[in-house]
Amino acid sequence: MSQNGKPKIAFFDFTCCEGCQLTVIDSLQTHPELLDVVDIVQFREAMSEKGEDYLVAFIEGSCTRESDEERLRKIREQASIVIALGACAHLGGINSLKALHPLEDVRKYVYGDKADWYETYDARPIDAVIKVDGEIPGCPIDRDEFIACVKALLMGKKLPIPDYPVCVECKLKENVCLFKKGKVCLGPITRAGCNAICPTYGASCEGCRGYITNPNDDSMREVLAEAGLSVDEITSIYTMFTTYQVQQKMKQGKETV
Amino acid sequence: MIANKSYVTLADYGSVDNQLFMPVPTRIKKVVSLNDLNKLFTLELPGGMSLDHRPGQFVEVSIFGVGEAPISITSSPSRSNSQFELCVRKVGDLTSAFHNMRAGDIVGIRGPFGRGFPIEKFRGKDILFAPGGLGLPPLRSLINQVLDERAHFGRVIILYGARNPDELLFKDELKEWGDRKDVELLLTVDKGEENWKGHVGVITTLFKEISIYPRNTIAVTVGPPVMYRFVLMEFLAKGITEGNIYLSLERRMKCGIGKCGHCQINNVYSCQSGPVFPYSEIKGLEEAL
Amino acid sequence: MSKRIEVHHVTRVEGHGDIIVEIADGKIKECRFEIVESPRFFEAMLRGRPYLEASHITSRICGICATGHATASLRASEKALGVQLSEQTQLLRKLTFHGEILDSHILHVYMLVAPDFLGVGSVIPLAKTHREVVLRALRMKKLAGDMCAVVTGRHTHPIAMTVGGFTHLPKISELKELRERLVASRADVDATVELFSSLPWPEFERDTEYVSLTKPDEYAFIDGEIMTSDGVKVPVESYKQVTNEYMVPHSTAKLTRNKRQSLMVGALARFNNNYEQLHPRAKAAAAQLGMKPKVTNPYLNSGAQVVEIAHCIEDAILVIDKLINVGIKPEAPAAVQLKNTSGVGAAEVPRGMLIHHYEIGADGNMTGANCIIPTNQNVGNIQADFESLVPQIIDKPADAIRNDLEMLVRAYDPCISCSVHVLKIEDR
Amino acid sequence: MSVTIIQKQDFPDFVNRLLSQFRVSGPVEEDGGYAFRVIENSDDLRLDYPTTILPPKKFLLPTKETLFEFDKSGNGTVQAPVVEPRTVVLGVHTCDLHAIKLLDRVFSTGHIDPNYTLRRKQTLIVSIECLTPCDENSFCKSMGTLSADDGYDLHMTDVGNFYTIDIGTEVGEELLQYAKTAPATEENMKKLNAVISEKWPRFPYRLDFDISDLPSLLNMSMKSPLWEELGERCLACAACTNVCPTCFCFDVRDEIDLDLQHGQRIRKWDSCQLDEFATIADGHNFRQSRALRQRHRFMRKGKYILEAHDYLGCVGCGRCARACLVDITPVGVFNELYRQKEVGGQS
Ligand SMILES: Cc1cc2nc3c(=O)[nH]c(=O)nc-3n(C[C@H](O)[C@H](O)[C@H](O)COP(=O)(O)OP(=O)(O)OC[C@H]3O[C@@H](n4cnc5c(N)ncnc54)[C@H](O)[C@@H]3O)c2cc1C
Ligand code: SF4
Ligand code: SF4
Ligand code: SF4
Repeated sequence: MSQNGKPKIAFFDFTCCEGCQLTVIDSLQTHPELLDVVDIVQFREAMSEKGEDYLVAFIEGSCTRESDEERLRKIREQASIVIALGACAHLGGINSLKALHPLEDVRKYVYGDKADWYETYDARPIDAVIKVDGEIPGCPIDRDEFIACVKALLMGKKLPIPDYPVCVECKLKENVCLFKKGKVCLGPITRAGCNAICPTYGASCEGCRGYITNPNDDSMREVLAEAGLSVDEITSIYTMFTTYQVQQKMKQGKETV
Repeated sequence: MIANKSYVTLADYGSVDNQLFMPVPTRIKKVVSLNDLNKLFTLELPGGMSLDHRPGQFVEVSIFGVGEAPISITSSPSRSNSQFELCVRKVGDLTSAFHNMRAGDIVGIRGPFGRGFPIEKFRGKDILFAPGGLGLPPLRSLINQVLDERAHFGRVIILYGARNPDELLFKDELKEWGDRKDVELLLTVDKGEENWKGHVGVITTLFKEISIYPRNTIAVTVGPPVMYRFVLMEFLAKGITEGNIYLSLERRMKCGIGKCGHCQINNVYSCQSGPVFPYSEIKGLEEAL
Repeated sequence: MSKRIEVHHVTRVEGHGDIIVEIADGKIKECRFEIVESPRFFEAMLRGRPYLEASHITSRICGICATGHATASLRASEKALGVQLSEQTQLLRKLTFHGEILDSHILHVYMLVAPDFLGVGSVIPLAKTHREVVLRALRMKKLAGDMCAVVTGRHTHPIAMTVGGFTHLPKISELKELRERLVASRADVDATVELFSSLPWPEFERDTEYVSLTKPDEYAFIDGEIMTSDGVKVPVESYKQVTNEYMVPHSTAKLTRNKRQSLMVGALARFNNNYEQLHPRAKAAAAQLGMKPKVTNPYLNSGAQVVEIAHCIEDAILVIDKLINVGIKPEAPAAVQLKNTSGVGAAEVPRGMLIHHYEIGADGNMTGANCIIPTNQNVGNIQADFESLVPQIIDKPADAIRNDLEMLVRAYDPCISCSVHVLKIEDR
Repeated sequence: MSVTIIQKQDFPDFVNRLLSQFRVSGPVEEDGGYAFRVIENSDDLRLDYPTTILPPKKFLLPTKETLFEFDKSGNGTVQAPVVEPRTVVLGVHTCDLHAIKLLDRVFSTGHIDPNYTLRRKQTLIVSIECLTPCDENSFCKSMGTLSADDGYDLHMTDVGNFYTIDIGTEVGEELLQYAKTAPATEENMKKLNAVISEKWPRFPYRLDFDISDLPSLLNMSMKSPLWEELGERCLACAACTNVCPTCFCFDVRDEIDLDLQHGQRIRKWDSCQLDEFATIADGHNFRQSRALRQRHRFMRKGKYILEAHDYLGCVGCGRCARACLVDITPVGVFNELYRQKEVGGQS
């Protein structure tokens, strides 16, 4: 707590596009009063002041190199509550696509003979390195959901992240289902909370928010196959944001890709 | 009468109960911690309003901004009524927020809801109570009413089990009941502790310690879902008829008035028809136990 | 007299960069700007993915210029796949692009740059001392974001843009509402110009080679040819002639260079190269800011951004008028021809010229990719500015030097997370 | 009650005059589908629509609504919200009309639901006779909802150049003051009768048994192996219940402003197909498997709701069948249960 009684919060970024932090800034457009209820003590993207005493740490981005781990552990030590902000931190996200190729090959492709100048390993979600107390999913996060999460944190409640699929929100918006338009969609197994924004704008849900607790994976794959997708295409749609999870599952022998 | 494009409020329709979803602000008078997870709250309705509940009924407790949850009334109507007691176990958002409240704070109350125990049918009978764990608070209401009208009932037997000695609730009252000559109280814990000198074992192990006259016995149990099957078997084995066995079925609830669908057990809304049921009524329900 | 200035993770910029200057006995021993962002490897990740995913993947290069990356990405695929865009698609692309330029410039000048001048560490204290300024910035930014949202669903990681067109089209009523808000925002634009023309920009001049896209008929944002202030003009396909990307592992490495030791891209380069095509209201803004090409003070990159804010608001109104005039027609994305080919897409994103160069196999999967990011192109120029500026301010206290250098870096509005393949400048 | 007619050319004028007095909603086309929307202009209306994604139920039980507002400062006060203006819903199909009759019953049984009741009282329903099936998923004829005798304020039938209007209520009759009407002539009535009698054969029966046997069929089917099969296919996406005109389960939550003082208690649609629906705080889920949830859904449709409210819980609109990505449909399920019974496959 600050002297003024407002909880101190800090933002940190690792490997990511910083779009989620921008969304936080954007949330001020509709909720400028956010600044009246929390004390932001660190937010490198938007401010120079740095406070090392914070209660809640929002971490954006994946961990993609060993040298990030120490910094993460420091944050964990300081913060009472650590929240993964956005798909990169929550799932590994788009960064984990890298893991579909051998690491050496990836480095060589981009940096040629200078490949070993750059430290990197397969991207992983934050909770693969330190304990995380909550996750705000999405690529990027949803503005309103972020505000709702801040309120929940202020009240000591669980983060209000739904555990039902995107289809629920999509139906309530009365979108014509993409499958009826000859497209495909991961909405039936993806965790809602984005207000089905992708299907609403005519594009397939790509699963950026991760999956619901009990997705019917087999049935989903059959639906995709029936819609005309090849095995490779199904793999592709499943790996856009969740390569890390798919590979973890494979390691546990639960699934073949 | 076609009103113009004007806005209408509930007040324009006098006959509709527009208070149905609106909780009554109710002050917390006293908070007592029973153990790590359970607290006993004494509440008082405003303006001397009385709750008029039956044992076995519940209220919906609101904490604004957190939500609403069903909580059984643990005090007995035979004691004070504008004041009543709730025993709350801290398990989630609302119950945690409740635990953070102090005497003087306000919560919202709707209810009482549900059917409660048909105590008039119990008069003249022996009563066998078998609460498990957090099943005691809802049953305490009935037990105390029975004790308050002790002369109208036959034997009163209480078999109470909890996971460990710390989880036995209302220890003072247990002692009081245990000291009474007209109450047969048997306690057990699944796992003992150093200082525990009593019975160890699940609640069903207590049944062999008692003998009853089944035709004149009402059996009542409240506890976690897993317990019911076994306790029921004991009741039936003792020869108690299905219509004389009562239990309370906890379900998720969102309205308390038989609409939201969450508490439905097959075709029965447990918030309306229950949560207290005679076993004879639910034994045909696939989803009940 | 010795000083060492080290700024780790320069704040109020996108991504991670460090400044290191060491002065011993009045001489510069060390002076460098280095990028410490963890490398992203997007180009490698694109390989094997269906071409339709490319714009969704590459928008994740950068949260601020997501729409810019998506646009350059789509143009690369479209050129490779022989796609002809309808006029409606081009207009809608332009509209959402303007939204992004606005969003990014407003964020930059108000929230990242202005605090330097108003003597505070961030926009947060400003919200107390200059509430009206902050609310204006938020209001303008919301309008910019909504411009993107109406067309593509959201600004960060646009949804409805796809190869050949759109998967969702805005309603005329939505465009009309936007138009009204744009017209109303002129007052905010005027106030912005006024605010920034009153700021004391640091004095520092260094001429360099200004590089941007250019088009005969309009102030270029999407497509066009590459031109430089040193008289080069080449088609975008020949981008390598100008960008000359390479890696040299010593402290003054240059990242891109053409005629000179470094080059500059971004709002100031566009302003210098394409000034004539600015909307009259933008030119008026420039006059008020005291800017006329060729401007060689890099701090005034922020000034050029203010000029572009005025331009984009006006041009967006014109674009909307055209769309309303002909009406929005339902239209499926244009057809593609799959063959083994490559294509180069180019756009002027907020921070400068962006190139996506793709190879797409006959099966529709990506086989290769190269992305040239504006910030990469500018890093060499920032370094060159450092080398020229530090001797001029060498007598100032370390704090003041640090402040000047940080402000200089910030003026470039570097977007370091964009740096898909970071060029690390470091002594090894 | 006598029948009135409105010439089609006069209909837009009627709508536009209604628009000046009421909030008016009706079916409009959107992105190749149809939805009931509040309209601004009679041109938006598509009374010849096949079916909408969500039923008109949403005007009576909104997908999300405020039950009351609270203010925690001071002693804490609660205030019932102001509800929306009077609304005319145009073009309601008779299946949806039957569904509304059921909802009326549900929300007025036992505790009368104030919000539903208030909205219902403010809503005027102008239904329309269906002359061709919406598509191959409709099975209204099997469910007995292909026509309706009541439940509407006005009921229209498209008879070529004109609509005939049946007046259902006094309020409905008053609505007609905004329309240019004429009493139906004998000629008009003849045409109407012809249209109605021609329509019936166009609708197929799609259930293999009589609908009155459905409850007993379901009664015998609690342990059918079909439920497990459905559970394997079902995605638990809740599309089926979200589009259903007779589903009415809801969730109640609090929303609060950032000041943590003011907020609303809201209710929003919920679905028995979702994991959380019957899960309590300790994680115990009373309907853990998708199979049990599908069984619950169909039991409600064909049995539980009937037992509680005297109306079937399915009106044969076919929306759930259209929405389902794994082809779980009431017709398919009910016919399969019937087949299993016929071959004696019941335990
Ligand atoms: C008839 C009845 C009587 C009860 N009596 C008591 C009692 O005397 N003391 C006590 O501590 N608890 C009692 N419970 C359980 C209590 O309602 C839940 O523990 C409480 O709802 C959990 O809410 P939460 O917000 O803390 O947890 P969360 O997990 O955050 O719950 C979120 C919401 O889910 C619903 N929910 C979750 N669990 C339950 C549940 N078990 N029953 C119904 N709804 C649930 C509620 O609507 C709650 O608001 C009773 C439940 C029922 C049905
Ligand atoms: S478009 Fe996607 S999210 Fe929407 S209903 Fe269809 S499958 Fe579900
Ligand atoms: S629809 Fe899917 S991909 Fe789009 S934002 Fe939602 S979860 Fe992410
Ligand atoms: S169950 Fe299906 S067919 Fe029946 S009323 Fe509901 S949506 Fe319509």
